[in-house]
Amino acid sequence: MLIDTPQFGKKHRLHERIIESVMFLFALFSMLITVGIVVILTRESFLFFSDPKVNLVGFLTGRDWQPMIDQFGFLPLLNATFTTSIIAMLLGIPVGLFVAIYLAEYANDRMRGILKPTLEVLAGIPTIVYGYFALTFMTPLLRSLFGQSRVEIYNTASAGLVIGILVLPMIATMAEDAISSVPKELRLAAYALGGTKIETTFKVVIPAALSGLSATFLLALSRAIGETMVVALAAGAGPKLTANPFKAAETITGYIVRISGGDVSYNSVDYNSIFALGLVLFLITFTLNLVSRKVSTIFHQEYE
Amino acid sequence: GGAKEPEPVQKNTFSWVEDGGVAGLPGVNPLKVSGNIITAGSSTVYPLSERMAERFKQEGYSGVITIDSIGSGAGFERFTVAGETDIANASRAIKAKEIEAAKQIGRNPIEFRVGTDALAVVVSNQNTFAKNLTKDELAKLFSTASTWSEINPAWPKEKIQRFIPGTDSGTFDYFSEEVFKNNPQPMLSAQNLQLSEDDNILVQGIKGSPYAVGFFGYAYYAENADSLTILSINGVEASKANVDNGTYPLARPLYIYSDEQIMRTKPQVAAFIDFYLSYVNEEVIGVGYFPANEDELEKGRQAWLKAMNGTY
Amino acid sequence: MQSSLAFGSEENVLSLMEKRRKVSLIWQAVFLLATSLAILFLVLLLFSIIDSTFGYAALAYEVEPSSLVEGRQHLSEFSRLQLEETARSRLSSGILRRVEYEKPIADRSDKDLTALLEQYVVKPSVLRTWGLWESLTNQDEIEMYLQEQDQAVLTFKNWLTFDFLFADQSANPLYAGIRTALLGSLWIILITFLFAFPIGVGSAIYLQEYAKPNRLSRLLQLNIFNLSAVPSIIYGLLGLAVFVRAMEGLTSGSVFSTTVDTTANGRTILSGGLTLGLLVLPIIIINTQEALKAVPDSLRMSSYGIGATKWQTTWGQVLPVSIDRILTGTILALSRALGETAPLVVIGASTFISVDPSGIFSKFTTLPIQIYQWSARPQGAYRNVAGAAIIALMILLMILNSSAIIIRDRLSKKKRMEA
Amino acid sequence: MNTTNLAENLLTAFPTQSIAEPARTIIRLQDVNIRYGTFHAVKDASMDIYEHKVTAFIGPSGCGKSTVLRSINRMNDLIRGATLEGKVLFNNEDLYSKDVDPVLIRRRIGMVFQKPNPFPKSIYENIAWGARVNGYKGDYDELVETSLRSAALWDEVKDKLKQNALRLSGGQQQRLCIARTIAVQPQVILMDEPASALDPIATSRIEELILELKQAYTIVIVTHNMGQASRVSDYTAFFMVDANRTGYLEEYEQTEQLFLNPVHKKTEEYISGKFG
Amino acid sequence: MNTTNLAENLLTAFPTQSIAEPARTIIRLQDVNIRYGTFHAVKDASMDIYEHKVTAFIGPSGCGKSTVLRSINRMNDLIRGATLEGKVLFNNEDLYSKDVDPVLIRRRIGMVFQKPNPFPKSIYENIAWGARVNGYKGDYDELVETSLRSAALWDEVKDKLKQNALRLSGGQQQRLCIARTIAVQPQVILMDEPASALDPIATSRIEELILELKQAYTIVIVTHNMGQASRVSDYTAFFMVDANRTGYLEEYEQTEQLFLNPVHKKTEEYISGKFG
Ligand SMILES: Nc1ncnc2c1ncn2[C@@H]1O[C@H](COP(=O)(O)OP(=O)(O)OP(=O)(O)O)[C@@H](O)[C@H]1O
Ligand SMILES: Nc1ncnc2c1ncn2[C@@H]1O[C@H](COP(=O)(O)OP(=O)(O)OP(=O)(O)O)[C@@H](O)[C@H]1O
Ligand SMILES: [Mg+2]
Ligand SMILES: [Mg+2]
Ligand SMILES: O=P([O-])([O-])[O-]
Repeated sequence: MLIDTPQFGKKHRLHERIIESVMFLFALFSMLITVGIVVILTRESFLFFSDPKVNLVGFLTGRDWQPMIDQFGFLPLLNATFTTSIIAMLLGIPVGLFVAIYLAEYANDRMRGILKPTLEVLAGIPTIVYGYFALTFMTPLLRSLFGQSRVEIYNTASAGLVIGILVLPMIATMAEDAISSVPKELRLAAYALGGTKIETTFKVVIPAALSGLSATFLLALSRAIGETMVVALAAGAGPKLTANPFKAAETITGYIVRISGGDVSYNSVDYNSIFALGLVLFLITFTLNLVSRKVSTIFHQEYE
Repeated sequence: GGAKEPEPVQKNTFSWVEDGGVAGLPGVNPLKVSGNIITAGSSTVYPLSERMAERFKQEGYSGVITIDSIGSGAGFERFTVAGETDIANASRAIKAKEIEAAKQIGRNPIEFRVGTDALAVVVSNQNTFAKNLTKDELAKLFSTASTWSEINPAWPKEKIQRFIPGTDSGTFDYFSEEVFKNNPQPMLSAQNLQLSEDDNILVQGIKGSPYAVGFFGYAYYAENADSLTILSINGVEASKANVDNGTYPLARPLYIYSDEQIMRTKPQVAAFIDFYLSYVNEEVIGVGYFPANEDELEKGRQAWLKAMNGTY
Repeated sequence: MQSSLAFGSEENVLSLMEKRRKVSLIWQAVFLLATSLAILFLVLLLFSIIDSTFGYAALAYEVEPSSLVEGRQHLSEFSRLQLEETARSRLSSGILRRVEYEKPIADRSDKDLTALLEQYVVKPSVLRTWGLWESLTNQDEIEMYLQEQDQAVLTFKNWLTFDFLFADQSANPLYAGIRTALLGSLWIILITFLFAFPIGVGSAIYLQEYAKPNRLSRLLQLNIFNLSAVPSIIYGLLGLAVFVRAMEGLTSGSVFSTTVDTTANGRTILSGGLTLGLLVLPIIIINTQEALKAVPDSLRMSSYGIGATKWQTTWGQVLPVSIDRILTGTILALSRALGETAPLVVIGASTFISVDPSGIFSKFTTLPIQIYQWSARPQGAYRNVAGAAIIALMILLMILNSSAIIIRDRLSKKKRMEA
Repeated sequence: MNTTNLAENLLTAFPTQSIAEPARTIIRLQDVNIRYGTFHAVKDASMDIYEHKVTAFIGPSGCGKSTVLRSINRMNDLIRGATLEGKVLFNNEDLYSKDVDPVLIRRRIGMVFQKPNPFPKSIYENIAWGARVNGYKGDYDELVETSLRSAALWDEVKDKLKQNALRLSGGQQQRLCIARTIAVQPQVILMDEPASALDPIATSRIEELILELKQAYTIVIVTHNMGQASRVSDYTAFFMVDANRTGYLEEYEQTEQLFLNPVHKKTEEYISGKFG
Repeated sequence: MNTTNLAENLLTAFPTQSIAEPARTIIRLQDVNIRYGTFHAVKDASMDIYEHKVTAFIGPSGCGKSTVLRSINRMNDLIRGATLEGKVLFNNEDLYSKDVDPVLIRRRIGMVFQKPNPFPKSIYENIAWGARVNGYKGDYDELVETSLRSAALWDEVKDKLKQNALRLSGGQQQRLCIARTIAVQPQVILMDEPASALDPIATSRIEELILELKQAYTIVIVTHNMGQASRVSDYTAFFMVDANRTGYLEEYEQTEQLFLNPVHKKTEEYISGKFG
């Protein structure tokens, strides 16, 4: 016999078992990261909240954040975070969506061949570069447009707009995916009824892609909320509760990076506060990500 | 804790020691120094230490030297609590409780005075009205006042924008001690406040508006003298003469700190401090600060000699 | 009742059509505009960087060359003898000793001596810089500035020179370079790769090839998608608490040997690499899964059909076909790591390191950190240096990405051959 | 309001014409050649399509039936690389002349596809949509009801007009697509294998519907099913494909004629099931 | 080295058996029910497959031919949600008993698929790989040559063994897949429509090959082509599908018998082309 023929009885393929177990452990490792994040953030936050000067209600409702003098209201940071993110979305969503529509419905292959790599380049640029861009280009631009006296040198508008540019490629590519995956038959149906291209796009294609698009927008929002370097460089370095986007204000991420950039003293309330804020940030983005996934699975079900 | 008995070490064991030292210190031959030196602390002292480190290297030092600009407080933290660093840079003297902490980990901080900073209170050069402030006005400007006209009715009724060093910085501590009697509360509850350990953030911010004001180490003003205006305090300008004769109210000492044990076990640290103390006066002006007065420098040299006594 | 009238007369239909056509055109213009805007952003971004990397600089000399040798305006006009003499007489004793020690002055080239004299004797410093745009369009202002500053010398400076890539950090922007940061970046992504690649590919193989479609594997999958969208600064906090603080002994190397003569310190390349490893792990897993998904099932079936085991099939058939895409995905993930700043700032990357990192227990700085620090420096000229460093970083990223594209192209060529 | 009357009007507006009566040409193809990029898909097709008749296109797969059908309402415009030479006349107007807007053509010449493709909206909206974009000013409820009645769907859906159309069965969806097409009041309806994705019962309902609709509309239908062609159509066009895979019109005749007395040998072979 | 002899040995090791001779049962299905999740794909299939015979599975699309075929070497294990009840015996051993390793079964019962699916490696490696993972210790060159000869491919590829297998023609690829299966020396070869993706000439070569191979192997082949079934097989199993789309074995007979004298009406209708 050329090949020795064992019985059918199960051969104990030990190394196969070992390999499978190792792979399984690797897969579990990612779970460990999440657990690690949650445990670390909650543990340190617990230390923060167990500080006698801090209380949860004050944290959630206080209008001043200055841990050094026992002001622990995170609203100014949250407010700035949302200000920059909303500005980012105001720029990123329409422009990104329109670019996506252009790519999916209008551009010919050659145009797409130029635009997609362009977007990839834009997406691949490190965020620190965007921060630098905000500081050296966007802020001076805003100040010359709206007046030096109205626009502070650090302001949430500049940071927000640049974050909008930063998330634009992500929105454009994901939105294009969502739009392109709308079945072609729907477009044909609309055209066959005498719909123009724009009517077809806005009234048939976009509504059909809506859940995919909203998932994209939520993910982009989450990305904007978590963005750090742009706000660290351009938004300002002092917590401030203001609705005016031309004023400086500090975001959650900006505060974390400022405090840790100045190094954090062990066991100080500052050190614990960045973990508490990290927890807030994690909860916000985690929720957005989950909702976004949920929304996009709904989308997939619709077409099956 | 507490300082241990210095171990008896043979004289002249350090190959880098040579003749021709400055002012009683042994001479240093950087070519013979290697091994790493870890420093962290004040962003005010940072440019000076950076300059000294660079010169040390240019003259032949072949080890690794790191300088983290994280603020005096954090620098002491790393030096006295974590025990991570060999040298702490500071723009204020070490506090009693920091010495306490150091003792906990068996360190005994030794202070070396390296220079003097005139803390600069600056406005943008677009600001044409402010020239001088009394100390009381200064206190008001950085706390309760909301418009410039509240300081001086002749000044515009415009909101004050404040840019100050972060709470971990020695500059902040010094200012709150000097101007606010060690109570940071009013300063931190002021409106339109920006805090940063990065002095450029402050410089850019102050440049950005005629109604902005801020303070930081003199060197940062010197670098940006063309776009910033420095205010005189109580009518005294920040100048070498006024710093030397002690009339400028916001002049403050710059230090580096180390520990006897470290200097003995890591001779490169001792060498660097020796080198630092020997040549700092040649570099300090270029960096934008002022030389410390001779007595203070001499105290540092004596401290060095005492710490290293019998080891070279 | 004639319902066709409800659509209006022929004329109405035509005029409505005219309106609809117009709306269509307007929107098309809007889409085009949005797209142009996106391109414009890229152009502006690139321009703002290039702008600061080239341009005029006004320099001041601490010692005028003419005061060293009578009648010579430039070091380049010095004779050999004058160079050597000036070097011996004007270099400070410490520096002279180092210079002689490394290579005697007599043996040094003219170029070398000129550079020495320039750096240590003439000591140029930057008074002011102008961007490329201003340099080209605003000559008048530059002229005026020069007239005000009597001793200023104007030169057109390219900040991104070869020397810049290989020089140490410096307190003088004219001599600052990125070598240590570059090496730090490379070390970091090496660690990131070594850590995240095996674990990432392993997890992906498990999820794609082994996992049964049960709740656990769905949970794992969901978890990975979530992790991929967690803000990078949170990874920084995780790295700070776990690698820098909790595992300090390990990450500083002090548990391994006593040769690490520093006081223990967790802010090492190892900590940075591991932190970024966690950050890119989900990306690598997702990319690898995509690569494995693209392998046709028929390949697996035919392998099982001749009696191969699961691992034999995976290792012998599936991985060889998908390795290109796996690598491409990994490289893209690594280029993300290369550009990250925030997590490293949080774990406390250093600012001034004058000597190259020597191993995984070294302190480090990386290019993005360096850029961040430089843009926070008070001297204006550091903005130019930061611009040059950004270009260097982007070139590095481009090299990485184009290697990914090359791999991808090779793959598609292979695919074409197959077809 | 008497919506029922309206529906009757719509259907009885034109008296049934028998096949024998001479019919008016509504669409004329003249030497039509269609290419996809460089691939020559259909060559030299010339034919007249008559008003209020059902014309069937048959032929083996890939012979260009769908291609020709799409050329009639310029749906081919939407396919990258598709080009047409020759003339397609609709009421003597050249559909491919420069100043013709394809959007208007498609309203006049509607189309129903192989796979039912309702919009993922309510049944009501599916019908109202086309009318709305085309500027319909009448009563929408009435329009929806009339159209659904004409498509023989009203009774099945009248109680769930707000329900998502995707929840209808395949056959219902296809009838909804027909109703939607009717709602914009075209003159011609093109159908590309409208029943091939449906079960036999749904198929026969569609066939019945076609026979009803031809009283008001001109219908062109592509089918693979010879029985279907013979059952529903008045005229049949048989397409073939040559050695280069280019399609051409082999034979075009009244349906009875073509099925009972095919002139060409290929036609005979095809309808007798020898290939295809 | 007498590789030729080896090949001859391999083929002539077993004398040709005529259909009339009583054959040994090598595989027995007993009340096999197969489900995909909750969908009941095949019900109550029982049959004997005889050694050194070719058994053909025929029947309309979706009747479960492939499903039953895959159950014989437990390839169904690899399909998510697939479950089996009943017994599949191979040489009287239950293939679905707990302690049986499916990997070993697949070596004994090889499989060839509808679409030729060689590994994207060289021709040589395609053959050697299976042997290697199964721990073959002999001469690989010899093995490759023998296997390729057995699959009637040697002469065509002997000069390009290092070439990528994907560059072969479809028919060659399929013969390579057969050679690859032979190389691990199975007892049974399962073939799922092995020629349906091939042109007529390649198809007839595969058919010839099957007739040769049955001297050494037991072959089970799924085919849509009735002619192919009658040409190559000794036994034919006709599967049908009931109203619930569940497949079952309608008739199983010697091939001649089934095609000439079908017992069941459905069988007769199917082989005469009335449906399917
Ligand atoms: N979008 C396209 N791009 C390129 N070629 C196409 C395209 N659509 C069809 N073709 C080709 O044109 C020829 C005619 O195609 P068409 O779809 O009109 O045939 P058909 O007769 O409708 O076939 P079927 O009965 O399969 O629907 C075929 O060879 C087909 O491959
Ligand atoms: N992986 C699967 N998951 C779920 N259902 C399946 C799967 N594979 C096959 N089926 C279903 O099981 C039934 C039998 O399928 P099978 O492929 O065995 O039929 P077949 O007779 O081989 O058909 P064909 O001639 O088309 O190959 C079909 O209804 C099919 O839809
Ligand atoms: Mg067709
Ligand atoms: Mg099958
Ligand atoms: O950085 P400081 O010098 O202000 O401590």
